[in-house]
Amino acid sequence: MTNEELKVKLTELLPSVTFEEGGEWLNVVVEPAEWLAFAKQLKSDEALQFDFLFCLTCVDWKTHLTMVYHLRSTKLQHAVVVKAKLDRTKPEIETVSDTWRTAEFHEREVYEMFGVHFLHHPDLRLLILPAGWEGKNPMRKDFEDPVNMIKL
Amino acid sequence: MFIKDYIKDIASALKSLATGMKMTGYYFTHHKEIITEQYPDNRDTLVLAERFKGEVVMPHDDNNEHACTGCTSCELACPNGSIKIITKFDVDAETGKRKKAIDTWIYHLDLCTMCGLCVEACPTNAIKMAPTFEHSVFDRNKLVKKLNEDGSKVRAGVE
Amino acid sequence: MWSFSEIAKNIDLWLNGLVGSTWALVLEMVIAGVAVIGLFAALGLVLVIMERKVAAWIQIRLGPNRVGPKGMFQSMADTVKLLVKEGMTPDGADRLLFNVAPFIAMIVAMLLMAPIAFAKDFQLWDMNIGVLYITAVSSLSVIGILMAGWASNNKYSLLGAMRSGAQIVSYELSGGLAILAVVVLTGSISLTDIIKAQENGWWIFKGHIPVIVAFIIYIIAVTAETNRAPFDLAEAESELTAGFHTEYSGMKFALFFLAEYINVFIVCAIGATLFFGGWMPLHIGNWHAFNHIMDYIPSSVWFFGKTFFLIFLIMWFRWTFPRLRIDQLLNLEWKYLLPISMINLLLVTLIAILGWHF
Amino acid sequence: MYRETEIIKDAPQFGEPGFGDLVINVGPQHPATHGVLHLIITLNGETIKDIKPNLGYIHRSIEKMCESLTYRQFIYVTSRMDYLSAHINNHACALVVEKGLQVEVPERAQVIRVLFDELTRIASHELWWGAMAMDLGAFTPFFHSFRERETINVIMEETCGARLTMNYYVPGGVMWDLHPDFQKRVKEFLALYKKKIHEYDELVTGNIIFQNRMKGIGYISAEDVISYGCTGPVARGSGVHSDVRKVSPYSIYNKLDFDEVLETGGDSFARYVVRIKEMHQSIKIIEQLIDNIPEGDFQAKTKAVLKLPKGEYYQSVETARGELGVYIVSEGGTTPYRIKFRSPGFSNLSALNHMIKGGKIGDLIAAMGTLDLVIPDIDR
Amino acid sequence: MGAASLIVLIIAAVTFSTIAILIAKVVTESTKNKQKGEAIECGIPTKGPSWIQFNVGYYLFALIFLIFDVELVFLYPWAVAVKQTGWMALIEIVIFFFILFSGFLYAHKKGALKWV
Repeated sequence: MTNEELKVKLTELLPSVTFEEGGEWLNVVVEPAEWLAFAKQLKSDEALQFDFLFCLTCVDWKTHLTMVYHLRSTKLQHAVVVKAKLDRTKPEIETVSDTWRTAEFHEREVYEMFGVHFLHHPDLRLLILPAGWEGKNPMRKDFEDPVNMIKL
Repeated sequence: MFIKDYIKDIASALKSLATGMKMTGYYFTHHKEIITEQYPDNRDTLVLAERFKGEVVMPHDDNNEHACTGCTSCELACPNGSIKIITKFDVDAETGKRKKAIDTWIYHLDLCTMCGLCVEACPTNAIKMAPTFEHSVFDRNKLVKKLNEDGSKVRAGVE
Repeated sequence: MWSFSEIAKNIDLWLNGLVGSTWALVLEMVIAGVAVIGLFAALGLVLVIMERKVAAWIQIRLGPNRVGPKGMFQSMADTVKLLVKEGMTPDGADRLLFNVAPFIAMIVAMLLMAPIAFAKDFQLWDMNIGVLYITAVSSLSVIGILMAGWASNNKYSLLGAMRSGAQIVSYELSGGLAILAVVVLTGSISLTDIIKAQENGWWIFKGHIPVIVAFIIYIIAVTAETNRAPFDLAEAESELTAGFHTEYSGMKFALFFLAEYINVFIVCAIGATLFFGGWMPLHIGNWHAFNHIMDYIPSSVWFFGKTFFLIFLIMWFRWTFPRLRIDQLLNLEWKYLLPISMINLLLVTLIAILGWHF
Repeated sequence: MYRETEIIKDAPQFGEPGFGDLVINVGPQHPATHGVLHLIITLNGETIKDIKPNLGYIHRSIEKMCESLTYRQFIYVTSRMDYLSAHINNHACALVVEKGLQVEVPERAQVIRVLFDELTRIASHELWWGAMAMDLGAFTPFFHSFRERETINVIMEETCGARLTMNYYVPGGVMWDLHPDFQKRVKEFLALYKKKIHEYDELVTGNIIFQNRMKGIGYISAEDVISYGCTGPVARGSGVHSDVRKVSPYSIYNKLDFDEVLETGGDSFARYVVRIKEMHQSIKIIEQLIDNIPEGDFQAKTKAVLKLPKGEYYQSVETARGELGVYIVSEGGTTPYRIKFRSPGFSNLSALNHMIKGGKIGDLIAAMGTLDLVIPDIDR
Repeated sequence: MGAASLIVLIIAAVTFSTIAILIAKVVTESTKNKQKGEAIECGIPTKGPSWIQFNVGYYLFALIFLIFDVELVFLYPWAVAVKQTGWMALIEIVIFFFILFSGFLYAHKKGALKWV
């Protein structure tokens, strides 16, 4: 499907989505509360079949956080980028780890790096950082590392 | 035929094992195939590629002159801050103008990742990568080097 | 002609003349003990350097080449290194068993030396049940490993010990049945008789295909029994770091290491005795001239030559094959080697009864 | 009286859940993890009940570092991620910067890049082959594979000036022109490779022990591969069409004649075969290009200071381990605002538990070998 | 030298090992700290006891081995006497192996030889 067709289709699925310009793929912005249901539809819908979550990350915009999901269909070869704006002080979003299993690890990474809480995640623990890092989120823009080699 | 398959299995298994042993046996008896180098012994004959990025050096000519003007573009290009250039102001004897010049070119070999961006960035080709690799020392401070030699100055004609 | 038995006899005579017969016996015992310790140490040194060189040449590299000419004294340097390393005992370990285990491994390896004929008329104890003795004592080696693994209080060691327990006892069977093939042909379980029976040709040549099959089974079984790759599951470097001797360091580790190599030597010596005639030179039927020339080579050279050939074979296996998995290892024994060796034994019996062997 | 009995009392008794379970740490200092991966394994006898990976022992926060590096500098940090395919990582970064700047890369540079990418792929698979055989207990293949790999390293050293972290690609092309001996050396390598390739089959592939260790081990179905986000040989071993060079071709891959290797076994052996065949495909690509390197510039003219226009850029390439994606959010400055590396090893590792559960320790080692994990790639 | 050689060998083994360990003790410096005493588990402190009731899989083989090994011992006298006994020995051993083998097949069918 081309981006235009996707736009029509996605609006059909969820009327509240908005679209963002930029990038080669279609950027869809959804409300965090609607995300889980929308994700399930994205995967199961016959015309969409986004079965491959190839990138899951978060961007800290200083005022808010944005979850970014890159989805591709291995059968239909089209891709879409789904974004969800989160509150910076209490970021929470539903997990999609049972829809796309790869999200389990990626969400754990985002959890420790950005402090986003994934609701109903099966095993939300620190994956990369050592114990005792809870609460400090290194990838946020305001995080200062006391030992910074580069600044000498 | 259970028994037939059984024997066939054993025969093919033994054959596959024998093939492997034949190959290792070949190498056991053919010492000409040995490819290892005896490193400290072959130091004299060891040839490194001329592009090998071992460390940053600043070539000086016979008059103890180099081509570095102290423009700090290498310092800016370095991704991890392993170059530090301290500049001073030279007073030109003839015109009396104050001119920015290089004082010390400090190179942190311990931080360098040998990416070669500083050499790329240098407008006067004052620095280059040298094909050396035996950098190990007991004292980490020895890896912080001053590249411009004492009393050296900028080669005439380099701006 | 120069031979070990002559030397032994002369020493015996000289000692008997010098001191009384009782003291002579005691002194002889001391000499024997020292000689065996010397052999032990020498074998350890030689086998380690041999293994490293074989590995290196197979892996297209030079191997140790710094200590001594062509690196031949490398194993001495290794010994010194192991000697000056600190031997540690983990806090949680069962100290008694932990310290006793290397001794058990050494004693078992040492005891197996008794019936081996190193040269013509030169063996410590010419017992009439040599083969039975060997099968009996060699199965003790698993106790040392189990002890070490259990006492370490380390999970890797425990797994390694358990694996070797299942493995060694299993391969005991087909190894024993392979040995029986030669016993059936000879009609005796005395090693001296077995060697004597090979005067006009070694069993591997005389006994048709069944003996060759028995030899292959024997060599597979002993590779497994001595925990050598591809059956080194008790150590399994990439799985259990170092298996049952993970916690051992310094000299206690060295003793396990030494015992392993001595065990390899012994099983190869027994293999050489059973299938290749031990010290017996290569004799072919009644080619008297040829046999006579062969007799000029000292018997100890024959013995060590054959043994080291078999050791090389085992090393060759190690550096060629990947490791088996535990269930495959046991499958190999119980589904392939055991039934085959049982049928093979029947065939050997048939040959022995019909007198088809040469 | 006996300490053992006291301790055993604390352990779960017969009938209780967890009876006979051992919790074992494999890693961070373990011969089979090839680096500092830490797996917490629950074992019952030899059977694996659960695997919990614990990462971060070599985490350098490359993504955060890149936020303070310019677009010329950040490329070379990625050499240290998946150090075995350093060139391909650099390629991804160069491509994404070029996409943002809309620079046309000269054809010579593109050919040089593809040549080095494929050489890197062979070198990486070469090392994987040796290391995997070593995991299975055969030490010799490691040294044999290094013989061929060494030849590639010499080629790299001559042209790029380094053997592992080459730092050769720049936005707009490559840093220097090829070394004059390059073509000769590559042809020598091809000749050596053709002469020695049969040894791989003799020593490992055909070996009965090896086949038994690999076949049917670590099975993962095509659906699970997609769900777990596995890419590269892991996905292709289960028959999933996932080669980025074919799915969304970059550089000059759409003009080249090569096949995507697909196996349907889904087990360790299928992944093994995929990688072996991929080496042949890489050889095929190199053979096509080595005599047809076009003349011209090796670098496009770019500004001294690169500034990516505001927006989001994503580029994925096929490394030796799978799909590496570089996602850049630019605010228009000289440094990326946010950068994310979608590394293949991270997703592949997440499927490990699914693959191995119920297997034995030996299976874990075999399957981990065929996942070809490079820990800095997972940790970043 | 006879049976005395066994005692000599045992003494030799014990002396050799003891001397080696003693020399090592004398020439090495030993320091003790808490980490040194920990069990080696890839650098991570071990969790849970390692002395537990272990999976039965390993022991099953030991049990079956025990049966077979006893039979193996019975075979030794038979093997020595084969040549004198002649055909009777073969017939006898075929019967013996038949019984043993059916036992083996039974164990196999029951899954005792399958790894658990």
